[in-house]
Amino acid sequence: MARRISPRKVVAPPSFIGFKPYGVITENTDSVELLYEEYEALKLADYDIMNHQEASKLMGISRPTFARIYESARRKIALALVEAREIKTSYGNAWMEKNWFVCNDCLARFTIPKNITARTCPVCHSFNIALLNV
Amino acid sequence: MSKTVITSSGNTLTSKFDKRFGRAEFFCLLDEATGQTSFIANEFKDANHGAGTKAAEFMVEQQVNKIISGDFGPKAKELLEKFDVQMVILQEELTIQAIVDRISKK
Amino acid sequence: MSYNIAIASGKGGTGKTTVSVSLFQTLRKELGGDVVLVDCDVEEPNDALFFANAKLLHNNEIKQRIPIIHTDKCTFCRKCVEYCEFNAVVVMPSVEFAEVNASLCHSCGACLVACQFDAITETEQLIGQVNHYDTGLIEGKLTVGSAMQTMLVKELKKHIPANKLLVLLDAPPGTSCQVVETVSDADYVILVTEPTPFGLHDLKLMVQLLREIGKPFGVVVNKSGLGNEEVYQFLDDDGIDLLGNIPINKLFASNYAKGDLLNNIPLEIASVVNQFTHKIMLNLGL
Amino acid sequence: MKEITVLSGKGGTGKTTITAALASVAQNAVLCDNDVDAADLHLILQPQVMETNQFSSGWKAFVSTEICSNCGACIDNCRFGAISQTDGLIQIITYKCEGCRLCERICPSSAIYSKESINNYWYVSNTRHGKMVHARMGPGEENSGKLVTKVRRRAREIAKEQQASFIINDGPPGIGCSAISAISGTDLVLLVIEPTQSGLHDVKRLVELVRSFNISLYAVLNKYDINVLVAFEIEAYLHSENIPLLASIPFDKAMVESMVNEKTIIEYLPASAITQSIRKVWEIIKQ
Repeated sequence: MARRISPRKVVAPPSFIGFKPYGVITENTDSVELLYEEYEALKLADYDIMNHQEASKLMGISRPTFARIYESARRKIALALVEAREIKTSYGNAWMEKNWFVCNDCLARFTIPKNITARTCPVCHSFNIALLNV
Repeated sequence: MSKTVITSSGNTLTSKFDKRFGRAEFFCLLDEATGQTSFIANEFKDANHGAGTKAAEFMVEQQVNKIISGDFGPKAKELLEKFDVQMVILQEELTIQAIVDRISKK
Repeated sequence: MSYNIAIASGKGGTGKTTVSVSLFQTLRKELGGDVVLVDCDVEEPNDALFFANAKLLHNNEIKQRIPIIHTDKCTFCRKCVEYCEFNAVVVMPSVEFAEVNASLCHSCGACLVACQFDAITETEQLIGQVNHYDTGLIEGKLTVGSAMQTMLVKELKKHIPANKLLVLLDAPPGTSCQVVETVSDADYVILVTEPTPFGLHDLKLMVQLLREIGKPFGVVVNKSGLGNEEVYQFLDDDGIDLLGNIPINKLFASNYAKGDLLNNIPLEIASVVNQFTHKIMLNLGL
Repeated sequence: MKEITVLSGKGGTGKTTITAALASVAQNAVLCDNDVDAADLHLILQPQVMETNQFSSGWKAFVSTEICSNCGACIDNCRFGAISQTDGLIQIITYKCEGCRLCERICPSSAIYSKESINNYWYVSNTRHGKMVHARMGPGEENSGKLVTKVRRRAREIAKEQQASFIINDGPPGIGCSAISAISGTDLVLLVIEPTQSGLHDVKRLVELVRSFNISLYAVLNKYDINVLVAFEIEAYLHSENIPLLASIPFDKAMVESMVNEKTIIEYLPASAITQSIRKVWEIIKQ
């Protein structure tokens, strides 16, 4: 089989659900929605200090696409800081493929519905699975 | 109790895995607990429209937990997601037996 | 009542748009605002690209009626499922789920008739839009992913002003149902072909279709000089009117490519267009 | 096995000519004409039909005038304007009938019945470049998406039987249901673009569609010299979308001459520059 275009791979989702500013009353301001891929782009470029070429390759997307995602991430963070807004993280939204996992052993791609707690491959039962996020 | 469906191109275990979902020839029903299998012909495979949706409807009605196929159309995906049916996509050319073996090997 | 001329071609890329647009331009000199061009190729409307300065006057959103099942009234009897020939209705009694899949729905209304519990009503869903330009161009544009081409063409035709003398309908390529919908109200059809085996093969399909639904038609051969002479033989044998011959011209093709067609029509082509414009007007008694 | 679909959005860009050329370069491929509305691939490949199948595209309503009471209930319920009453008699306008069968269900005297419309055929044939699956729709028929699915399914079966390495699909024009049917499940889409504003416009809509299926995209620019400026614009667009441009083929009358001679460009002019570009394209997409 030919390889399909890799989705925007996020190595690990952020380890938090959101950030909250303190010292201000934030009830009435809208939160900023930071997408997983934006978090990933920001992390790769500004935390892991990778160049865009490398980072885009890692996420399986083109350099211009990476640049766009990265730019959007920075703008969102700036907005959150300046306007003292909450940051909430979420999966990329426009895609059906969200919540898809891949088994690194048998290459099955699969969903894990909320009624299943086991984090294993439904075909070969491997624990070596990763989140595919677009 | 886990009810699994594998889309199949024929009605025996030696049949090839069918990568289509809505237009698969047969559905192989596998009880993962006992390893028992049975085959049902897909009555919607030649439907002019909406075979995927109809197949998804059938799966939910049959209380299937897991479906192994080659691809799912967007509408089928939406329905299966909504009713917590696990979708599994395999791209290999396999027989039904090979997939059953892989699942049974703990 | 306006006179409708549809411009169609079995094969794509034969120059249907070229003919429609240059015909429209020429006729406009004669008839002014009394002629409109309607781009019915709703999947890929391209006519507007040739009117760079055209201003969009207004547009209409075209909606399809989609049934909605109200689960509070629904008894999950599945009668609507049985009535729906398009498999668009999903009803799952075990989980009390009932929904209409809009992308499969043909808006035929059968499920409404089927339901005895008043559980189905209708709502509207966007399938495309109709754009009106100040140059007298009207185009239909399908929402990407929608499969309601034929319905959009039908709705598009309702938005053509009734007080025009002449309406030019630029049909989609092929011989499918949307093409039939486009030509079904035409009083005359101009078929555009090219003198190649592909062109001829698809022309024959179109001719068969038009004869079946009983429409008078004539043929314009575009890119003449390319390919072979077989198309002329066919027209001759079948007694079909040859309305005009547009010679192949690289400069013209290049202008077309730029979207700059109307200001630079080469003389030889202009004369052909004029010629068949007059032929048509004569046929119409204008 | 790898499935390749050639698409163009707009018609007349040279999609079929290029598909045929690829067919003559590819070894061990099954060919499949997905353009069921106006199938043309067979004109170059001159297939010998081995197998003919009928295809139903849905239902059409008919009236038994001797039973009909001319009550008009069907007219009131038909949303497609497919039923008329002339001289008091109910008539179905067949080409407007959508096949929903509502009239059949509501007719109080059961005077309406439906027949499957079977004016469509599909074939399996032998050609000099391997097996080919193709179809012919009756004019004015609907449902080409379903027929495309059928044709593709048969092509896959044959590819399996023969252990073919490739299926080459000549795709339908447009972005409608038949294009969707041709794209789904394919491994690679090759776009054939001509450098015209309409070519660019249509290809953008097509890219949008193919992207939603997450399939690798490659492009070939055909007749690139009819307008070099627009060709540049398209190159820039492809670059920004990260779609590799595999070849730019000049406008050449030889392309049409080869068609007239029922040959692919590869067979007609084996030593030409066009032949070489197409061979190069194949080397890349077959990977």
